[in-house]
Amino acid sequence: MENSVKFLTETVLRISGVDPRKCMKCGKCSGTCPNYDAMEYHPHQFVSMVEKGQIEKLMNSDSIYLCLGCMACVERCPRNVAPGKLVGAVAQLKLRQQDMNRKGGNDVAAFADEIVPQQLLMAAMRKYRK
Amino acid sequence: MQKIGVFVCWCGSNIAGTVDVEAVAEAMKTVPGVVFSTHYQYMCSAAGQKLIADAIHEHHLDGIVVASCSPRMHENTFRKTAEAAGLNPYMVEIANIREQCSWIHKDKEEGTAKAIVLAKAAVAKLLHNKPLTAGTSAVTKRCLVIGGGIAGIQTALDVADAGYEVDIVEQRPTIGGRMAQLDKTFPTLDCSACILTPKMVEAAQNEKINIISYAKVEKVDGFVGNFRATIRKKARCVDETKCTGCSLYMNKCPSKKGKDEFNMEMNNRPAIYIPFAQAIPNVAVIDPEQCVKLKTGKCGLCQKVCTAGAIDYTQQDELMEREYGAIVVATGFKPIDPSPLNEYGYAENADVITSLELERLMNAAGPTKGTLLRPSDLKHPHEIVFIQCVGSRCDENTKRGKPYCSKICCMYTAKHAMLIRDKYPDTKVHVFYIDVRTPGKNFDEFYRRAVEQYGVDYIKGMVGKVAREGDKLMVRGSDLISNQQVEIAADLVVLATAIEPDPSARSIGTMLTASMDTNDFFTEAHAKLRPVESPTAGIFLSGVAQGPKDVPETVAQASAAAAKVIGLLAKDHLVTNPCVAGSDELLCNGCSQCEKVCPYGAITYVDKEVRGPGVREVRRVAQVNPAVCQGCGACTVTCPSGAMDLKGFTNQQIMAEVDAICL
Amino acid sequence: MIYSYYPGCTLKDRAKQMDIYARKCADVLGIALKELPEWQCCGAVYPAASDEIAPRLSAVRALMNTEEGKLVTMCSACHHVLKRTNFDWNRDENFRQKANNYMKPETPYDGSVEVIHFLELLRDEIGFDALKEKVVNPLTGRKIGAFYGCLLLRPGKVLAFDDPENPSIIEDFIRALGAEPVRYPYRNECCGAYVALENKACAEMQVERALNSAVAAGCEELITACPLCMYNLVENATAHKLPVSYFTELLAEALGVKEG
Amino acid sequence: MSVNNPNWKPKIVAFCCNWCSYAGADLAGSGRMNYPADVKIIRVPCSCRVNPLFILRAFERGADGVIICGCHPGDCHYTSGNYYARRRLTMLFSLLDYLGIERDRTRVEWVSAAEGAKFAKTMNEFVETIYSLGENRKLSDIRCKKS
Repeated sequence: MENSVKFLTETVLRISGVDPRKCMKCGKCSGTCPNYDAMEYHPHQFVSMVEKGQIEKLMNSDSIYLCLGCMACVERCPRNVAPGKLVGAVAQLKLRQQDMNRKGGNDVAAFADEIVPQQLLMAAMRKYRK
Repeated sequence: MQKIGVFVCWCGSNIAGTVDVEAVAEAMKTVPGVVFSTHYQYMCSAAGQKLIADAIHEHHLDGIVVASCSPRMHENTFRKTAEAAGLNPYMVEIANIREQCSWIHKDKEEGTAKAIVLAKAAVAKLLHNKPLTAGTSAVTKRCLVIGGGIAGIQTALDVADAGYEVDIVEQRPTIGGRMAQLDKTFPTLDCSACILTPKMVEAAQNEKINIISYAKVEKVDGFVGNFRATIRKKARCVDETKCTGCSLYMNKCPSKKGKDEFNMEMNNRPAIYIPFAQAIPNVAVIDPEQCVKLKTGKCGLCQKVCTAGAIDYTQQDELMEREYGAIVVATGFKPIDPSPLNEYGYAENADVITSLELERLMNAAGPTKGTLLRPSDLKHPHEIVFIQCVGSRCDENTKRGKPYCSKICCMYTAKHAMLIRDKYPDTKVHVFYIDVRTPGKNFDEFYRRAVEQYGVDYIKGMVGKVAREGDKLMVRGSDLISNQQVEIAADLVVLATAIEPDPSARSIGTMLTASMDTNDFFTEAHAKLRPVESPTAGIFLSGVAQGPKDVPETVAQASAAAAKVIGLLAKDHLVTNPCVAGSDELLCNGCSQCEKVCPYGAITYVDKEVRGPGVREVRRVAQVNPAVCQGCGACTVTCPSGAMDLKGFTNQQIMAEVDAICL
Repeated sequence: MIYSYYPGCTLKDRAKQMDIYARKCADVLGIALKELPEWQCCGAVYPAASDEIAPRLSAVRALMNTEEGKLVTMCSACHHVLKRTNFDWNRDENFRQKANNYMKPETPYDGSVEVIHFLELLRDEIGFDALKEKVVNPLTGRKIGAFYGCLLLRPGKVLAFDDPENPSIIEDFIRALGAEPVRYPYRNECCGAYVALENKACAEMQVERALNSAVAAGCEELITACPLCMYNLVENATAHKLPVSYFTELLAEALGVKEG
Repeated sequence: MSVNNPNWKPKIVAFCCNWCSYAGADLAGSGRMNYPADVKIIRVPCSCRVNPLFILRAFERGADGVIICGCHPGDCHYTSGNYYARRRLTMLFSLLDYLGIERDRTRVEWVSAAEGAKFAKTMNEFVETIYSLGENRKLSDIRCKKS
């Protein structure tokens, strides 16, 4: 798979549908992000780093797995940028690289116990592996 | 055959950059009717105009086409040039090869080809032009100002000062507007009332100014110089001529549930009230929604205590018709309701307030008598968070607010922060901001004082959530400079809400046929060069009705609008637009269709002897009053017999343009 | 009234109660919930990339097999995925084409199905006033907080379920059952369930915030429409603990059909 | 969609009212918002000045598309002109449809003086539509065509 900055940036922009140029750098997304402290790169940084083409840095950060997918930043962004969609798109791009599964099917299955809801396992399957 | 001259303007590189002006001038030489064609760097310059005048003389031209910028820019310039050179000014046509050609196309070949077509269309039209003579109409020397805030007051004072009568129509019971609600003004920290109330008094005492309060304009007919307005003066149930403004009734009125609009509804008022101490007119008003007498018929206490006998429960709305030469729109603004942006919790927390509410909380005449107490428990707040840009600068697709910057928020927040730190030094003040915008005289210095002298904590970032926890408001936001998410336990949160045009503006705009932008701000005739006029002649713009402004800008614009009004009212006659409709009596079949569609009532039918080839009889035919016709052309299309036509835009002229474009 | 019904994977197992009580209540309310034949898991998460077609196919199949015009969902996540997929179907030509190419259905889905959540059915089709009439066991005196979470509300423009910043549907529901709804600021924030497996501490932090907010506002119990929230609010609660139940359980109690 | 002539460029006539749409077109220009040169604007005082005959004439003379722009409903400088235009043109368009001129070759759009971007966007869309429809042959007087 191609890995040029251009390819990665274009792919992220295409599959996320996000236009980072709309961002006015207000920081609302990072002000509202419930999991801010756990993330190495924060939602507003995803926007500016994608714009600058620093996708690989983001791909190699655990931040992409720490987004809760709650869309608070998407809903509240005053510029209709939707930073959360960028996080999701970068995570997706990472999965598409060879051998870049976060967890294998068996790892996810190991989480199964008497209480964990099926949909959480299903979600993990979707989020952590190709 | 007419002799037409074509003048192609380079407009520096504006046109010449994408249109080969030389080729256009050359191509036009072969067009039938054209006897002269040339190009020049700046046709609108003195030298350019001289070139045109000389050509008119030299080649005995009877019509000219100027291929240049939009006719909205320089049509008048070139008409005057032509007139000065002895040509009828309506024998001028403009081909718009700048705004509608060179500026939108990149390819020179394409631009040149299009410019030639546009110039040919203008020639084709011009071949059918007829010399037109403008008539005149009288000017009613009185001005209507809609809105009695600082903008309306200033315009009225200036117009009255020049000796003309002015009516101010204000929808609230008093003039004063938003400025009356402000505590202090930036960047000087003058007391707002102290500088506004003398102006209000001056307006009241000026014999040329007639204040019609608690009223609204219901209908406007007519045109520049000759407007007729219907004004509804709402029943205040108090005789303005008798009321002394004594306020004796205040404690007697049993109804106490009316919301005090002047104090942003933070406290209650009786059903009969005067909005504030310095109100003008200083006359009480009865709120029909709250008055026990008006609702049940039983009470009448205020009437009993009124020694002046001013209370009249039977008073009815009064309709008045007045004539005006000019109308000024000064309808002002209101802050948006931040409830839908409920991550700030405005809808459910009394201690999340808007900046205008804070003005009232800090004002000596406000609900807390000027002591800063938070609304929920009337305690002193010790930690206050200000949030900027609430509902401003939003992408329109988000539906989270306005796309524009509200302009005044940065400065009034600095003012609030500074005043609070000054009066209550133990109070911590934080300001979440995106950018601090201070382009104004002494503005940035003012903001820096708030930071450096008063220690206001400016945090670059936005707030994502305000959540009540016990008696604190937990404010979570980003601090982009330190790359942290911060949480502040605040006692009071103040939202710098966006401002939007007063809700009355939209219907007034429609009534006046004055165009508005998508945000309901009135559009100016030219963004740079005619900023206080509406494109609709005779309508002028004052204050925030045109766009967000602070007090000094509003006052400046209000005076500018007044200057324009005075310039209009000083004329005894106005030159009317000669491009009006006219009916060919021989063709008219007397059907009355045109009369029905005319929005101005300019068409009447008369019995008239019609003479023509083989015709001599009395017929019922349409007649257009050229002083009343505004030249829309509705009648021309509706006319089934083709008798009605519009001068300057005749069927023949437009068809000729169509042909020239399509062939 | 007959509605097509999509229970979803978790309602057949870990969140059985939500399904059982919903069916009981539907009987009382005179609604027939007709379970879709041979439905598959909705996919659990709406894909992050617009070019991911396959993860949305099972949702399209569910829509395609809906015969009643309206498809009722119970679980927040199914509601979310089905509604968004339906939205895409009606607006994204590319998605529609690719999905059709892949599935080769005899008659392609025409986009006409309306996905509604059971709460929307109660609000819009039955009406909370009418629901109130059916209550035999009013829950008087109980202070109940609604935990909306994220999937039910956002993105607001696509789901069009309620005002995403100021929702009221569950509070109105609670009021109709005779209990006192308690509004608290974190009712529309995320519970953190999606990271619960990977990073328990993060999930615990979100739960702590939500429960802290609910307790401070005076909630004595919470209800939810989401099996993920249910799991997380119970399993990852630390300092504060509150009883949490599915909204259908509360409904069944008020309608007097919880037992037996 | 028979485009025989590969060099074919559509001829598009845009009638714009003086107060809103013509000003909107000027704003698109001063904002340097591009749209194809195939569009040529004719200034009329109001959209209600557009006689159906002008549109028929345009098609007769070989136009491939005609667009009429006016003030938004309720914002007409002459109070009600755009309502008249809307009613008349609706009738005309159904007649054109009957005559075999595709419905998409004609369009009415409300563009205010502040909507430069909307003007450019509308024109871009319209030109694209006309390209996809190809050359108009209905109504056109072949004697008027340049070979």
